[in-house]
Amino acid sequence: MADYLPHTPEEVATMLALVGVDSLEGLYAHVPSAVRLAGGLDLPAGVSEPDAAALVAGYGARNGARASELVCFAGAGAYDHEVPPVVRALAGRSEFVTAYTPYQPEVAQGVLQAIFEYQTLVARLAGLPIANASLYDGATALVEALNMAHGATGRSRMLVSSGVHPHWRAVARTFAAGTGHEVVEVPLVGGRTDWSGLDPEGVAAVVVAYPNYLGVLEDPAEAKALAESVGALLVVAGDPVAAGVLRSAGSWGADVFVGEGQPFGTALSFGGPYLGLFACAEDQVRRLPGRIVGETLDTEGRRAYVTTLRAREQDIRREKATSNVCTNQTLMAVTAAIQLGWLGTAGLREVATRCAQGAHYLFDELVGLEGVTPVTTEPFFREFALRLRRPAREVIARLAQEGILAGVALEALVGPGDRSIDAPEDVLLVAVTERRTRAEIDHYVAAMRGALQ
Amino acid sequence: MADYLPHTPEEVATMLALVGVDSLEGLYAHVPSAVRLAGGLDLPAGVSEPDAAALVAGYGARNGARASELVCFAGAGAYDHEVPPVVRALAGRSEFVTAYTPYQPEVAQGVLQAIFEYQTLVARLAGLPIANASLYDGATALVEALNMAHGATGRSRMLVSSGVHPHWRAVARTFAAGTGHEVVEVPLVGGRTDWSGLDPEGVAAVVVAYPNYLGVLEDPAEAKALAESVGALLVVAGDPVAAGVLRSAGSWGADVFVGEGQPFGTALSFGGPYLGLFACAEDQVRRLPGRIVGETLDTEGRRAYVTTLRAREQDIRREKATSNVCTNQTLMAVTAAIQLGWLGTAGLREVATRCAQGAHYLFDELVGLEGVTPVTTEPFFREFALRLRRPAREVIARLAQEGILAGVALEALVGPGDRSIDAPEDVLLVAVTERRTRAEIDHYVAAMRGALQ
Amino acid sequence: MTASPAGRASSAPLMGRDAEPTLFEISVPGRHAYQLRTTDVPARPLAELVPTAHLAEAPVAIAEVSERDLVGHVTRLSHRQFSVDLGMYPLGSCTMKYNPKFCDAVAADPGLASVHPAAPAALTQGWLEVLVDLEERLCAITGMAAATLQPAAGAAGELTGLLLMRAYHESRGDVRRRVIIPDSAHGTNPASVTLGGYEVTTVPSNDRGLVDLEALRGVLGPDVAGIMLTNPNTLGLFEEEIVEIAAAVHEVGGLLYYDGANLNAILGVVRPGDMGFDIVHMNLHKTFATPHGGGGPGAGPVAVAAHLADFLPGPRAVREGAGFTWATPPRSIGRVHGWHGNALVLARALAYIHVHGAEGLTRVAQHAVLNANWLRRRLAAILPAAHDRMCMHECTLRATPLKDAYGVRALDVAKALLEEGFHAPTVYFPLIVDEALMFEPTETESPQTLEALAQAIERIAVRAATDPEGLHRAPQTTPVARVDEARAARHLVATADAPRP
Amino acid sequence: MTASPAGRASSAPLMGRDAEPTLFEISVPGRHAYQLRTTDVPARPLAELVPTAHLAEAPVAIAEVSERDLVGHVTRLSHRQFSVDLGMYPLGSCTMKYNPKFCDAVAADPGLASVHPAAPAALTQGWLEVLVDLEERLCAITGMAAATLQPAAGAAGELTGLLLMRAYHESRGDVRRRVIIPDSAHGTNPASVTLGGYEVTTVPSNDRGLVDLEALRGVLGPDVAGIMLTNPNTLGLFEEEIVEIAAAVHEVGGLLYYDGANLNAILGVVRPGDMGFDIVHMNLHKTFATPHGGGGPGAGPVAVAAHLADFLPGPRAVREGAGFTWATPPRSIGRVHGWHGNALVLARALAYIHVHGAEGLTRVAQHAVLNANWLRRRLAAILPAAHDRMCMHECTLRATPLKDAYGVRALDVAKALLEEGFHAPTVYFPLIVDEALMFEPTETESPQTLEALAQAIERIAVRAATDPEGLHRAPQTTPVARVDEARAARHLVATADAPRP
Ligand SMILES: Cc1ncc(COP(=O)(O)O)c(C=O)c1O
Ligand SMILES: Cc1ncc(COP(=O)(O)O)c(C=O)c1O
Repeated sequence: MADYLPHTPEEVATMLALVGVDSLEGLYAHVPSAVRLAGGLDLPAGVSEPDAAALVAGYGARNGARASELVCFAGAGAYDHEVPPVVRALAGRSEFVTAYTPYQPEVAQGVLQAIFEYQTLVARLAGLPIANASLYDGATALVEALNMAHGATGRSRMLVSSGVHPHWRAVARTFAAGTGHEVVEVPLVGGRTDWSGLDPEGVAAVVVAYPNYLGVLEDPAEAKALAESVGALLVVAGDPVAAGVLRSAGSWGADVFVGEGQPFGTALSFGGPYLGLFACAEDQVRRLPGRIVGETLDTEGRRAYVTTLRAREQDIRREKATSNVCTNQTLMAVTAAIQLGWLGTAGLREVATRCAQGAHYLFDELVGLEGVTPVTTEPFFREFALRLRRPAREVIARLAQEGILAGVALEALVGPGDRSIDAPEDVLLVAVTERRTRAEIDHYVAAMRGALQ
Repeated sequence: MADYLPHTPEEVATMLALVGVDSLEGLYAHVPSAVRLAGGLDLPAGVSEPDAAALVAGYGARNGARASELVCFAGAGAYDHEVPPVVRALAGRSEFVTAYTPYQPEVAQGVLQAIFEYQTLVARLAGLPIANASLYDGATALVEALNMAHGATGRSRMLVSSGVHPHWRAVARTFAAGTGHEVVEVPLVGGRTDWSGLDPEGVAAVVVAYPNYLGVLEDPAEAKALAESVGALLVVAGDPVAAGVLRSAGSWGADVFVGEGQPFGTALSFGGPYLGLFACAEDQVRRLPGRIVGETLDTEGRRAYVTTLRAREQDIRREKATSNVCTNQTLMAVTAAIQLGWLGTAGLREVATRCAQGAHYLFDELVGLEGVTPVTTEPFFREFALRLRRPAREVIARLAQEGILAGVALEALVGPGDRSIDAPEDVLLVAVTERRTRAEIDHYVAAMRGALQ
Repeated sequence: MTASPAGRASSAPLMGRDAEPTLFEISVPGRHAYQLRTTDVPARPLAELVPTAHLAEAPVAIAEVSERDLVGHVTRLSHRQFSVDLGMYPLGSCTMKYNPKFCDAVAADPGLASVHPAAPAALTQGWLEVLVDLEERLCAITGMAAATLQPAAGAAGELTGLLLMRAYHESRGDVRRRVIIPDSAHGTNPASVTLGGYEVTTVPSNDRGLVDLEALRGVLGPDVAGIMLTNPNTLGLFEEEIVEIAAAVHEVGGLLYYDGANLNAILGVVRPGDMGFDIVHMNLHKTFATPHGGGGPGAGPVAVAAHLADFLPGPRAVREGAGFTWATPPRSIGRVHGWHGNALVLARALAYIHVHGAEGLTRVAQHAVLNANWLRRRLAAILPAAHDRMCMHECTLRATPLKDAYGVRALDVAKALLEEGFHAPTVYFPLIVDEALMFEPTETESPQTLEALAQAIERIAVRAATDPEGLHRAPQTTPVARVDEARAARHLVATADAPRP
Repeated sequence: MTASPAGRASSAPLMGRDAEPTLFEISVPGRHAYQLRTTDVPARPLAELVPTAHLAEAPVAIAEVSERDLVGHVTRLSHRQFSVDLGMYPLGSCTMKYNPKFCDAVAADPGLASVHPAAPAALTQGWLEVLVDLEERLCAITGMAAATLQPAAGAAGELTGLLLMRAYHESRGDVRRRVIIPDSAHGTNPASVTLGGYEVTTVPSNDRGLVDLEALRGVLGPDVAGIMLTNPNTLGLFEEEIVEIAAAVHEVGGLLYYDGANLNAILGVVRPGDMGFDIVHMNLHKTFATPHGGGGPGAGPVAVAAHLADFLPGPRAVREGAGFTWATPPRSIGRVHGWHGNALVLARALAYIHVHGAEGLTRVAQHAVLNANWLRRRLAAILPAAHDRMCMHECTLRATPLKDAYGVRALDVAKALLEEGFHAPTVYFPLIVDEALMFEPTETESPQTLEALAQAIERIAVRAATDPEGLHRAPQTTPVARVDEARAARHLVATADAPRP
């Protein structure tokens, strides 16, 4: 058994004496014996760190899909981007890692300023003036956006494009059970949202993904017009890497931007911890969920940062808070700020461009193969969906044997009857990042040819 | 091509203007053109970090002898000890890694105090009052000890047991060409130094290894008697892990302790950077090589640390310095202090004990095999030498196929005619650390049985 | 050359007390740090690939800095930040224990960290095993039947739990309206109740700092969906009538929700399931030593009794033969996270449990409680406990004597502690205690550190008598002095681009 | 409970300015942090394995601390330490450039770091390739024929070079006695000469700060084994008569040794081999960006012209067919390191060269020279250059105007710079310059940082005029104020166990 306790037996005895009990068990004497656990926890005995390391290595070894082993063409909201040693080293500094929420700003300027820089970057990417200090992930950021729209409009009907990531829509549905929101999933037709024939009455939010989860660049102007027609908020769910070169959510008239910040310095991590990006228009700031850092001064006139507008938050407003979020994903936000600093203006543009170049190169090669048809002819950015003549699941298994993670089988992503796609079993979603080389892509094409034979 | 330069072209132009030249090349106008390089360096073009990472991974992949792949029973002065994540994290903090030598103590108390703690620990292990701030490695620490003995006695004859690591003796011979020392290598007989029949006249130092490089625990008292008889210094070259439980060098009467500090937190690293340990008696302090940190006060009476007795050093004494060493191995010294702090009194004892237990268990098993004879019947600590009925080299190659680095072939370690061992081709040097499990040892024995069949 | 210099260290507390420029202030057009691999992918212009109507006129301005300047900037920011690794953090309700570096290594293991979340189960058996192993252990620790690992933090766990409550009642055709919460509860509890579609009914604490059982009985009724409790509660006191409470709530058909933020106090000693709770969330970032990261990431798994297992979010990793697969419970409330939860945090927690085992976890709880009680006793003369009897892993003290005598408030004590080399305790929480200072020392702090903390508070008490004004101005030794929070709220400046007041 | 508390952060400059207790002061008998793997090796008592005469009566007392306390202690120490990552380090002669984190990752790669140095060549082909690749590149950079990678630092390289010189002469039956060194040389040069068994003959610098060629000719003779030069020299000036110097030395049969500490100035522009040098050492921890580690590890490879290759230390990694093997040169002087040199430092340097390539290295040198010259010009009004003309990568300035006018010395300027957020330059070196302040900005510092440094010096000049006393007391904003060095030397306290004065 190992632990990290400092106490020696003598110290325990001395301390117990002051406390006035004579054993460690005695500290629990007032706990009703009826509920006390007899016989201890039913867990294996503790082992030393090196022994535990061997156990952990065993788990890792049983994962065949490490990006270090399979060349990754899977996306669907989680991307294999370059994370350089310098970003890992900086974001891993223990002052950031082992700090609590910056409750005492005088000794928390490091985290506070890093969040302030993160907020600035997210706001710029969104083309909106305000960003918060992070939310759990893209999916829950969407939920918060719906809640904000409810607060802003007093309405409960949410028009959500089926081009929004299926998991995000699922999460929105889950939480709607509590908030009572009516989540209307607007179908995709030919890969883009068919907003026609909808009754916009009583709508709080119109949500469009840009690009959508099939990779398609929809026209957010349509969604904007719809939202505007009834005074609903426009929520754009965006790929933050694409945001480096695409027109910003704000420029399309969005009131809220939400996104998944994983591409900015966070490893694939089997899906978490990730980073919920959230930015909004000025007039929504009092409804902002989560923490926000503001610039101010200290008593000696020095610039200082502090969490602000606290009156929105649950620890003050309690049941009337804009959100229940407390612990969020600060370390990922700090990481994103550092990664973006590393990329800089030119680097982000370059990464976004290379993603698009790689995706289009691969797309052009694949659609030349027999047994492959594009799901849509709409323009796409860095990800695309293909219909294959064999089940996508099987193709993925085949290509894994050649060292390739071929993409995401749509069948695994969407629930039954999803209004974004028909016969999802045949559909493969493929993403390309700036890390994919031409040789890797060519290998992919050759392997796919083999798999479809 | 990649680099880490900040300068934009505009900035370069502005700066050149102040300097008064009109191109970067112009900065070198005063360099005689006869010696200027035309056509640039004959090197491949630069590549980005991720491309370079691929090259580096290639080198690593071409090493079959990673301790992560082969279970390591090799020692000979470099040992596979546990280095826990906590020590790696702390020693890797960039304040230690990217600091210079603590020339400005007011902003270098971190490194200075860590060295002070290191000196304390080395002195305690040596059983001597003074230790320096580190030397390059064990071998060069021995050279410095000989130089110290020369300074102390004015004599040049060095009696060095052949039980001292063959590489260390080789290094001592190399540097003796400059200092003019006569290095007399005293033979081993049956694994221990035969001090008999030596003329101790004019001897400056008597050097004994404890345990010696074959693992044998020699009797330093013999060497001490010899040294004392002529007023020579006794230098003990010790295994610092064994020093955790053995009688200290100081208690055997040593004037100087030298050792290789790699076992304290430094990875095997293909032999470097390692850490030269050096401790000595009080009366030798003015002859100490390298840096030493002393405790003092600042002008406000606070405890502070500073490099001291600088007048011994090359930057002040120049050709009369006690040594030419300047940059040493501070980061390894800091690492050793942290690793020892992690081990603590009980941990070091436990590690040393487990090494001895593992080595004796393996020894007992192996000498039961046909085709294996011990080189000596002397007591040993954590390492031992065996004579095999096949060339050690071949046995190592065979066991590597079974995932085991069987040890070090003596033939590769000693030069021809070495006075420590006969027919070194047949001899395998085997070391066991606290990391070796019984299962690994049993596997070793089985593999050895197979290899000798 | 108008940008701020990024090689100057005067903002590092080692050197001075200047402000650190922002990333944007050190930016110089044309600089960059990034380096990408050579791909040889045909470099077609973006405008050929994407309709130009979609392209921004100019790329988003990020900041343009050299790698060296980025490193300097971020390293200096780190020196402006307190953390567990620098010293004691006795923040009540936060369980700021030492975070083993070993678990950092686990989370960095590429065998775990570089796996795509949508990779098929056949290729991610190790990860599914991590999830199953952790779920089983968390159930053993809490005494529950099954768990979801999806919630990303405690509050997310709460809301998940409330949705489970709702689904359970609805599955029985039972429409309920209210959830009961003690007045001492953490703010996330009422906020989650609202988001769960319930109304909050607050039940007062009695003079022992515990749920007033009679008052509780008074507000119970058939429209009560359940009660949310922490036990020990946020005062650090054990709800001794928990058996009676559970019976009363169950009697009206309500469920008991356990807010596991304080689980560190009772590991291996009492299990929520044995106390009668139906739903439990855990804060892995408290009890299981995940570092807090300046405010996340955490993880808030929710474990439930058998009658609620069918409603859990999905998909869940489950055993299948000798291997593992994904399965969604038959009446699942749905997903509560975009993927599988904060997976690397989950792996850390599992590693922590592996190291401790049953006995180690119990010792953790015992020593956390020992430290808190010792501190309570040691400080009694200066900061009396709100309820002076055995506490659990934290103790809620009051600065009222200092306030009454010298006008020195809890906030002043907290700020003065910063000058003494300690992070402040939690202040003004729980709300029901006047001038509350909530200390949670955690089990990893030594008796020497506790004693030093006590002596620091003694010195502050002396200062309160002799120099109360000085205490109002504390801290002075920190990189910035007391921060003007009102100004920040009055004129929100949330980005570097915002207009300044 | 007598030990010092280890959870208190008052020694971290973020919180206060207390002293940090030592590891020994926070030690408490019975505590520990270590955890070892389970081995199941029979645990026989040590006394059964080793004769008791060899066993110590008590184990050596190390310190007994918890992991948490160890982490706190070391992290706080790190906050008391300046470093490149915190800010500019314009230490002349030290080349404190930014150290790419990428190279840290290279050195941590287990494929390299976990290899035993005595593993046979067949199992370490990758490492041998690293060594060969690096040797070839270093030869290309210096214009030499072959190199040894064994020396662990610059001084070790120097001594190795001198032994090569000796072996070369001796191989020709040529006994020589003296080595010539300019008066501006770094202290390691004369110290190495002595250890190489030679006598030092100092040659003065002329009023241009260069080797006085006539004086050199005057001391040359058949007993001169060689000359050690840095070029640029330690004043930062290029020895413009190097061709003549080389001819003169070679004429008497001497060899030219190049101290490569200043190689950063000339990468890709001039090669020592082309200047006529026979032996060159390089400081990989300067030019090739290995971080200094607070004073090492470094690496000091020595490259030689063809006629000296046979004398190089061995064994050396060499190509053999498509692979690599070890070979010792036929007339090798022997080993100069216990194994193969500071291998991981060598790997870092190779990675650094891979990234830069030919063109990148040239740009490094050019921008290093640009920065130094800009700074020289920018500061001319306050700190005049010792030799006011084009310098190379560093410039030697003088505080004499401040001293003459206000009694403010170079040391005061250096200490005041610490308060301004900059590490001090090198002071009082080279010895031949009065009140020397040697600035080496390196190429990785930005113009903005240089300008900020200049402005800081301007402020110090103003303070010199108005408050010279204040400057004598600088620094005040650092964790400790000016340190009493004399006291440290008077009463040596080199360990925690030493008696205090
Ligand atoms: C008692 C209590 N409940 C709930 C929470 C919420 O947990 P989280 O911050 O992980 O959302 C906290 C966190 O501070 C807490 O202390
Ligand atoms: C000019 C010069 N020569 C030699 C050296 C010695 O190098 P090292 O410290 O690596 O031994 C230095 C180091 O400061 C130097 O500046």
